[in-house]
Amino acid sequence: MEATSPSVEYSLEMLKAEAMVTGPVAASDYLIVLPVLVCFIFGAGLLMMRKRVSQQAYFAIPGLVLLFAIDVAVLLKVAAEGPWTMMMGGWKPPFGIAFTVDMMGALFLAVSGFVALACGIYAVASISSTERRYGFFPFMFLMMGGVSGAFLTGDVFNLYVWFEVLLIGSFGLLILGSRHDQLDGATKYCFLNLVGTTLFLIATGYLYGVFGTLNMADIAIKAAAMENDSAVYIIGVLYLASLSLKAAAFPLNFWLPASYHTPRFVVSALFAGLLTKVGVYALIRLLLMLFPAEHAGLAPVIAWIAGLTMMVGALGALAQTDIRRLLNYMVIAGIGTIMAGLALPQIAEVMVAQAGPAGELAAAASTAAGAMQTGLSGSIYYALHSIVVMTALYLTAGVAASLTGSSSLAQMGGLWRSTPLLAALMLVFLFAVSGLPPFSGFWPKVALVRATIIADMPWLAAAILVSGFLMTVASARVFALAFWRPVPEAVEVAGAEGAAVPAPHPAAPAPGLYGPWSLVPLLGLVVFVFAAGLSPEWLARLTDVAAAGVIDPSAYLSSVFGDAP
Amino acid sequence: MTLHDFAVSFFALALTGGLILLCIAFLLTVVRILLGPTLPDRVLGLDVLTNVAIGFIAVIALDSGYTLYVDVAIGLCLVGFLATVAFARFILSRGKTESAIREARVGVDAEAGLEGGPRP
Amino acid sequence: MTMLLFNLVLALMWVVVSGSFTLLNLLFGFLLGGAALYLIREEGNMSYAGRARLGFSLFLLFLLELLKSAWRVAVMVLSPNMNLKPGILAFPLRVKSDAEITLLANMITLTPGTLSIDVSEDRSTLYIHAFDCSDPDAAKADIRDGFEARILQVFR
Amino acid sequence: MTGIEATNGYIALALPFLAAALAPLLTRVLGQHAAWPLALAPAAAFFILFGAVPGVSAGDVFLFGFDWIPSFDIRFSFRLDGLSTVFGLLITGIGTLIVLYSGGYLAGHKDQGRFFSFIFLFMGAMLGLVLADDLMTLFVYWELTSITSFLLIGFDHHREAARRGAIQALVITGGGGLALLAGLIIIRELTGLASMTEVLAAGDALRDSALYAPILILVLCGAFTKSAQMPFHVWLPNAMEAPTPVSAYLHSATMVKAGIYLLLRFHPALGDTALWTTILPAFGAVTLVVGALLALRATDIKITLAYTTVASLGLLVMLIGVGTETAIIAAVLYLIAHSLFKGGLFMVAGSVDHGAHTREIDRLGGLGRAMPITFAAAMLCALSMGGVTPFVGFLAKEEIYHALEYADPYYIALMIAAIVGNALMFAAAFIVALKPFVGRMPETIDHPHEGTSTIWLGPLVLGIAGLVGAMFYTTYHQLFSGPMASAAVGAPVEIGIGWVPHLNLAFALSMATVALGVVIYLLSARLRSGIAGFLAAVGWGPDKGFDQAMRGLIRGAVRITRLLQPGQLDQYMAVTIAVIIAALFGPLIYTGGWPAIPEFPRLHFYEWAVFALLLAGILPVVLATNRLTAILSLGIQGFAVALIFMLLGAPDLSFTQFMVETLSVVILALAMTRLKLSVADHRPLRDKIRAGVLAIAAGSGFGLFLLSIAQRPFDRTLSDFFERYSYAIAHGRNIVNVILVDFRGIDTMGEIGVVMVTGLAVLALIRIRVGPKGARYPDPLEETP
Amino acid sequence: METVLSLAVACLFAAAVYLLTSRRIIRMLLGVVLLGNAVNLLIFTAGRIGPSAPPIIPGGLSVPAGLIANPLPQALILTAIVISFSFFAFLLVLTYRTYEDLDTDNTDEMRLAEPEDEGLPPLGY
Amino acid sequence: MIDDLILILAGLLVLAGSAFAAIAALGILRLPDVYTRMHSASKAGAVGAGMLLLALALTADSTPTALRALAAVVFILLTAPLAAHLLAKAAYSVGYKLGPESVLDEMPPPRPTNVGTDAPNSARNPSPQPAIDPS
Amino acid sequence: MRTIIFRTVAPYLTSLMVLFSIFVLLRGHNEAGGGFIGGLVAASAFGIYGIACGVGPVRRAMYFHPISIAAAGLMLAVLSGVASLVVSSQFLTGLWAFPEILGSEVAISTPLFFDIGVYLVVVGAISSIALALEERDTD
Ligand code: NA
Ligand code: NA
Repeated sequence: MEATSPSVEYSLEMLKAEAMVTGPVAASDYLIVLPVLVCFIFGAGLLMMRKRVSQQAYFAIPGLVLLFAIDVAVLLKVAAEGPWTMMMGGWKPPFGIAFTVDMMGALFLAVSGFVALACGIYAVASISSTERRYGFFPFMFLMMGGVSGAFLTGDVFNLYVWFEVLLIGSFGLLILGSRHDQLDGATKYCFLNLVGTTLFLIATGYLYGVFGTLNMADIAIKAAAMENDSAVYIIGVLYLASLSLKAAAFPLNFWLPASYHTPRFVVSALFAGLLTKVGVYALIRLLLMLFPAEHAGLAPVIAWIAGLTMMVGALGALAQTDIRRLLNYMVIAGIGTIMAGLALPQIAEVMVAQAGPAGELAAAASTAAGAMQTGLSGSIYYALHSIVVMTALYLTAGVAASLTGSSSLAQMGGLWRSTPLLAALMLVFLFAVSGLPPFSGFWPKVALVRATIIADMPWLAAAILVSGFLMTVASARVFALAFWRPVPEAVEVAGAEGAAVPAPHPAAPAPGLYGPWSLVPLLGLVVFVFAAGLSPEWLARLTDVAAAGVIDPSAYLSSVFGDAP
Repeated sequence: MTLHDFAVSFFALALTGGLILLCIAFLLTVVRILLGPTLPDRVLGLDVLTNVAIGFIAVIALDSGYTLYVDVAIGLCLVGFLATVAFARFILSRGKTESAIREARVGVDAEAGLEGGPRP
Repeated sequence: MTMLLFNLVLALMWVVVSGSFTLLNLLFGFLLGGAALYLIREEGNMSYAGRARLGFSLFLLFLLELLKSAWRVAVMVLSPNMNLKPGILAFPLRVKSDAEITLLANMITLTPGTLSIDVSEDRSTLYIHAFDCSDPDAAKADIRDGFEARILQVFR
Repeated sequence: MTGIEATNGYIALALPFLAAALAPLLTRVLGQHAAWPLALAPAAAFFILFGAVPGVSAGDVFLFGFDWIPSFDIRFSFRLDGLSTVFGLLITGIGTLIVLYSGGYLAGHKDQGRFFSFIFLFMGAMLGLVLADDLMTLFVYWELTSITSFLLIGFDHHREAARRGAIQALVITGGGGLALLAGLIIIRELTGLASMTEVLAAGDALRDSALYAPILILVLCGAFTKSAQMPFHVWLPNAMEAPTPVSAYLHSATMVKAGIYLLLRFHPALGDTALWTTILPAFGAVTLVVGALLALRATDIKITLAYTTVASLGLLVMLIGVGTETAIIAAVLYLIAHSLFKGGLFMVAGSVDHGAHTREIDRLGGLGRAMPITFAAAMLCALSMGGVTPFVGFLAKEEIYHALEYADPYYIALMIAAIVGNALMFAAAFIVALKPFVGRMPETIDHPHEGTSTIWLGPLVLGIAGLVGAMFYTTYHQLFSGPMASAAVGAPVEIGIGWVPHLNLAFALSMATVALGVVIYLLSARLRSGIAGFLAAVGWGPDKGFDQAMRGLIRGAVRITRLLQPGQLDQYMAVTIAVIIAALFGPLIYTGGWPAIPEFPRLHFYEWAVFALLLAGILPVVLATNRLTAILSLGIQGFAVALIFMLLGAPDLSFTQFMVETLSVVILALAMTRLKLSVADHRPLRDKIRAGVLAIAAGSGFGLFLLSIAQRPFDRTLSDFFERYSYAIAHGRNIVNVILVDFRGIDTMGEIGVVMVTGLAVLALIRIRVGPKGARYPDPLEETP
Repeated sequence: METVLSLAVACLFAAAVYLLTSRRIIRMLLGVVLLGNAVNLLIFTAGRIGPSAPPIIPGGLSVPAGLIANPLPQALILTAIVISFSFFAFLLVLTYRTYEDLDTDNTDEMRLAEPEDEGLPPLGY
Repeated sequence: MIDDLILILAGLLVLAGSAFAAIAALGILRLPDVYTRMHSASKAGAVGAGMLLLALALTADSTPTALRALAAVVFILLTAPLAAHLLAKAAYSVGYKLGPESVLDEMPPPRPTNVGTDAPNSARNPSPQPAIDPS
Repeated sequence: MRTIIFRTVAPYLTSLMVLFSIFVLLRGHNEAGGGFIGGLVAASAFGIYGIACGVGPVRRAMYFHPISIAAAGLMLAVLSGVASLVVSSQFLTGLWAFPEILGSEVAISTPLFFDIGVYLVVVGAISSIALALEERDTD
């Protein structure tokens, strides 16, 4: 250890003025790192007290409440003041790592905090003491740290790091319990996701090789100056591939149906809500915001991905016997719907190209921009909705499975009679996930259909509607079979072929989950579903701002570089 | 030629010679690792490879003048030892030689220890 | 007491290795050494004096034998037809303490043509692999009169 | 409307929902008598709407609403004109009676409160649907009716038939709804028309648009599914699984009329084109005749009524399709009449079921004495349905024949359909309303009895309404049918038709219809077996088709899903890699970003040697059949990489790489200590070829792109910055370390988070075991002091 | 140097892919290690190979004496190495446990999460 | 002058060390069985690396670096015999045979250890090479 | 591994290696090394100790559960970043103090604590893995 001291105070100050962000930082600016810090501190703290299993919840739940409160505070601050940036370590951009939060990030952040809280409360009753001892809450906090970091960071490599944090956290949650099907599912999940994340890192490596920088705002500026560069295009495609995998978009969606039904319900719920959406978030952030020109070229590809993903998800949902596996596919269908909104910006180019001379050009461009914005806003809205609803569905299904001792549609039943409240909640969530009004999934779907029609992609609009239709069918079947139908006595086997009757799913939580620990979070989630369905304006306005911030990132950029970059 | 010149050029020559010898050493150890035939043979090969790498680092440090590479060498000493210990432990706990495993394989077929020896 | 001394040795090594010869650094090294030794507090059973001598008098012997040994190996490996008569000797031990046995075994390993394989459970026999087992009794005698004797001298 | 009136409008819209919320509570407290206070809600809504009638009949249009989702340009807005107001009156008026009827009908049912809730929700949805102005507001209510009818049809959920009916209704009407949504959105985005008011004001805008045909077809999909046109009608009879009040409500006044409402609503904007006058009458006529025949075939009086509803809807669609002023007037008259008599008849059927405990027509008879009031109500409704004067049904039928009396093959065909359909419906009406009450009472019927006042009140009121409406036809036309028809035509119309028959062609046709109807009534038993025989011979129908379609859909979905999700990791991985390869080469080929051919590299011999070492490590890892060779070779290539790092000036990296690589090999070997891996570990040649192709493609793709990037100029600003300030500000000489702990410290923070979680996850993996094995590995924490 | 490194990266990627597409998890694990190395070398090369002086500021100076190797990729790789090592350790133990419990290292035989003999979902209502 | 001599000495050490390293490598390639190869690895290998580190210590630009190089040498010398011992012990107790040219084995045959869980006893080598003369 | 020779040497080897690891940690800011490498060295040391003397002594030697050590390290790293809140600067801003202790100037800084946190995390997590695996092996 070498003792060093600055020889001349004054020159050090000068250097600091050159290299560092000067001026004091308001305590409220710290909000931007607090989500990550709270997760890490609580995660580490809970790990240090992991022996005291029974007391963990008393720390974990307040921690999650705090996290959610901070997330909401971030959202409010962004709504009031616009995007803001904190430079980690005080180094000037683009040299240090920037944490930049804009409306899109803040929205995702707040909703993720919301579902995490719901899952945390739910977990109190559904997670055994062994699983708590082996780190349920720390895993969850670290995963949430990764999720929050991903939503907040303004640095591509740092985004990779947060991806890894959330991924390893999810690994931990996934294997907790070590049942055999869990191990199998985890194997597939882990290897495939590892490949996906590695691809992200590869793309980032290339990106660094091209731009020499990792700061998103810096990249956005540099990329705008070098349009039609083949390397940038390839990097964009690589990001698309890797994030499609993260988002479980077709044809890289295998890992999700192979694994999401194997851990505890509450874990599935958390995953279903958050993990894929982080991929979508990153896709929007990287492809749409940083490489708009490249994205425009890729939009047709994304449209195909979106359409096929929706179909695969909806058909997959119809094909399942087990309610959890059915929900797996609903997650995928939701991702497809979200991606539909990312397939739009191409028309800016197309329409400008097709539009006639001068006068029409501006009008066409503004229509196109309108479609982009509507579509993207719809996508973000839908993503938020999907986070909440998918979480809610898994949680509700968890209670249902614990009451009936099975998660197989062939064996569940009688819940509408025995637990009408639960059944009603399930019904609301099922209709919401199918995109029926007046629930949260409807408005973004309308926005997406509108945008695709403006963009002259009727087949994509049709895909959205048809997948919604298939989801409605699947939902109605779930409800009729698992909730309306009386408990099958000697499980009547449906169909001439004679469906196999699987044994009760061992992951089904013990009976007795139906109580305040499960209903309180469900009621909280249903409030969102109604609020975003009946009175969607508050959210629509926010997602509109979020979409506008992606399409025209000048506010984002100036929050990083100051007004004159 | 002054002593200094001689020293410098001899040193440079020694470095080149040393590097050549070390490269040969790399090659030979790799051959042993690949040939086996037994697990201890391979482990031994890895042990020698570690030593050769330590030497290589030292020579490169001398060649480039970045003597701080010695730290890398120290690290390699540590893990090299660890590796050998761990493999010895592995051999011990596996409790079988390759030929034993092959014999068992003839009888039982499906199950055996971590496979051994080179294939015919 | 033993530990204190070893701790001091560690502190000195710290100062040497970290290259900062200040009182503070020595103190720091002592603290760190103490901490590192605390980790292995269950194992301290060597005698104080033994270690002191072990540290200084046998080390050179080691080096010398090692060089000879390496040379012998080199010559053998480079000789066109290696005339080997290898085998394993059972060497009855006179030294008894852990430290002595360990030292002897390691020295034997580093001496020409021999390599310690194991100590029997009852600590009475050291099994040695030797390049030249044409006359096992002579080989054993060499060891008994050479290294083992010297170790016994140093330690007792 | 002024502010107060808008408030009233909102109140009317909200009342059903309020009642829905209160229903369970009230029912718990008051039991079946809760119907009375609850009925006040629709009644109040009725009177509020009635307050608008004078203005509306004078041609006023009341609009109210607010910006609902300004971000999406969506309003929550409503329009009270002739069409919507009269519809609203029917919904709330009949709704009031239905609520009362339900009170008696489901008396003592343990879920009566829930039932009330659902029916009020449905009522609210229906009311909103007809009053909505903004297209999206309309659609929201539209889908709400689908959802609530799903709940209502599935109310007796313990029966599979009820569940099937519910799903069928949801699937068909929900599917149509999505088409409608598409249509509405196209209208919205194509023409910018956001509300009904704008659509109606836009004249020919939609008819002239390039997308007229798609719009029309999409809207028709919505309307036809909801209004049960062939072949989408199947859900309607199956919806009879719902309790009778639901049937009465859904199939008289409301849900099924939603499609008719939509057609009438859009008629001024979309109608009177060749497409319109072809599609609608065609579907309508077929539906009319087939529906009526099926009605005759049914033995369950509720089913009979359901099919007559189908037939009536066909008639309405046909008339709207014809689209002349008279035809629209006829449609409107028939619509109102139908709402009254069909609602009444359904309630009668329920009463009969309630009193005689069966709905099978063959087992019914002679109930007239025991249930006189019901009988009277039934006759009132049946006469109206049969088109006998002086009932509103007569006015409708006269006007229908007026509308079709043109000597033109088109009209003649429709006329024949109308006559046949009407005659069949006439017969059906009396089968339901007359047959159970007259003749000999079968012995199976035990103690038939009149229901409570709530039960007979509804049909009676509706029957009398049908009579009163015709008697005071001027007022009737002025207040109700006139404004409604005007709105549907798009221009003020006068309706003159009265209950006094005039001797003209229409009357003659009416008489012929009645005569034919009587004949059919008398021959009904024979006809029934005839139709049944025919259907049995065909052996297939859309209803069966629905099941087949559902099964086919599920089977197809299973097949596709199994194909796409085979459950094998190697296939998943291969596809993933293939996608990555495509992602590399696609744009590389597309944009031509190939690297320039590099010159031969000049390296020191020992650098070559290290690269050779790398290769010597990689090859056996890939090719060795012996796993241990592979693992140790892994160590070799790891050492080589570490040496490369060292040669290129990265001591920290080299250091870490050595440690990590060795540790990897070590723990790999340690963990494999216990694995009794199967010996037969060869890769089939096909696998090898597949893997080899993927490997070469992926490797060359990554390598080429890397080379092309490395050939570009590089911006070293970041590193220059780090070099400059690493020591000066961050007090560190090892720039890499300063980057790790200071410049990019938060990366490292995340990274150690990963490391920590890994430790924990491994612990969890190793310690938690399922089954008895777990007992062998107690938690070490118990042992630690 | 970049050319050779690109070639090395290509070889590492090819080997990694070859192993990752195997049915044997152990092989896949080896592939994961190779993949990690490939990526590390890739990032290193993407940061360009300049002078081979280590990025350490000599004592007495406050900035490097001459040109030095690009430190940023090194830091990034260090982070990546640590992470990929962690993942490797996790996957290894996962494999080990999987093998213990499922008695196979062949992914084709691991059909618990997605069983092969699944029947059709209920076709009724 | 002294520096030059030190440089020459370092050069010699480099040559000798590299040669020892190469010989160690050659040794493990040429020698007949694992036990004889261990001699080569533990002696020549350790000495080779040690000499090269010594050369580094001689020419290092700072004392701490030189001392660290020496520390590395000490560490190697400390661990090399240990490593050889552990490997030899493990190999022998598991039953790896001496090479056919061996003339003596006074060590008792390895008893089945319980470490390797389910190694069937039949699969173990009951005794070392029968060809050995048990003098 | 039950061998007198190894068991005799291993403890001292371990403490030497731990010492070296701390050295690597502390001087990483100026020369090759740092928290991660230091942590790996220390974890290797505990690994050797564990192989030589069994898992029990290692666990007792570490006193705290390794995972708790890792958690404490993470906590330390995070808190050393939060320290900058106190002086109203951006998160993770390095704070330096150069107090004079016993005549020599010592650099104490938040990056140092951060690196110590890294060290502890690595030691804890890797040892935990190694011990868990080793425990399974020896039963
Ligand atoms: Na790091
Ligand atoms: Na470092």
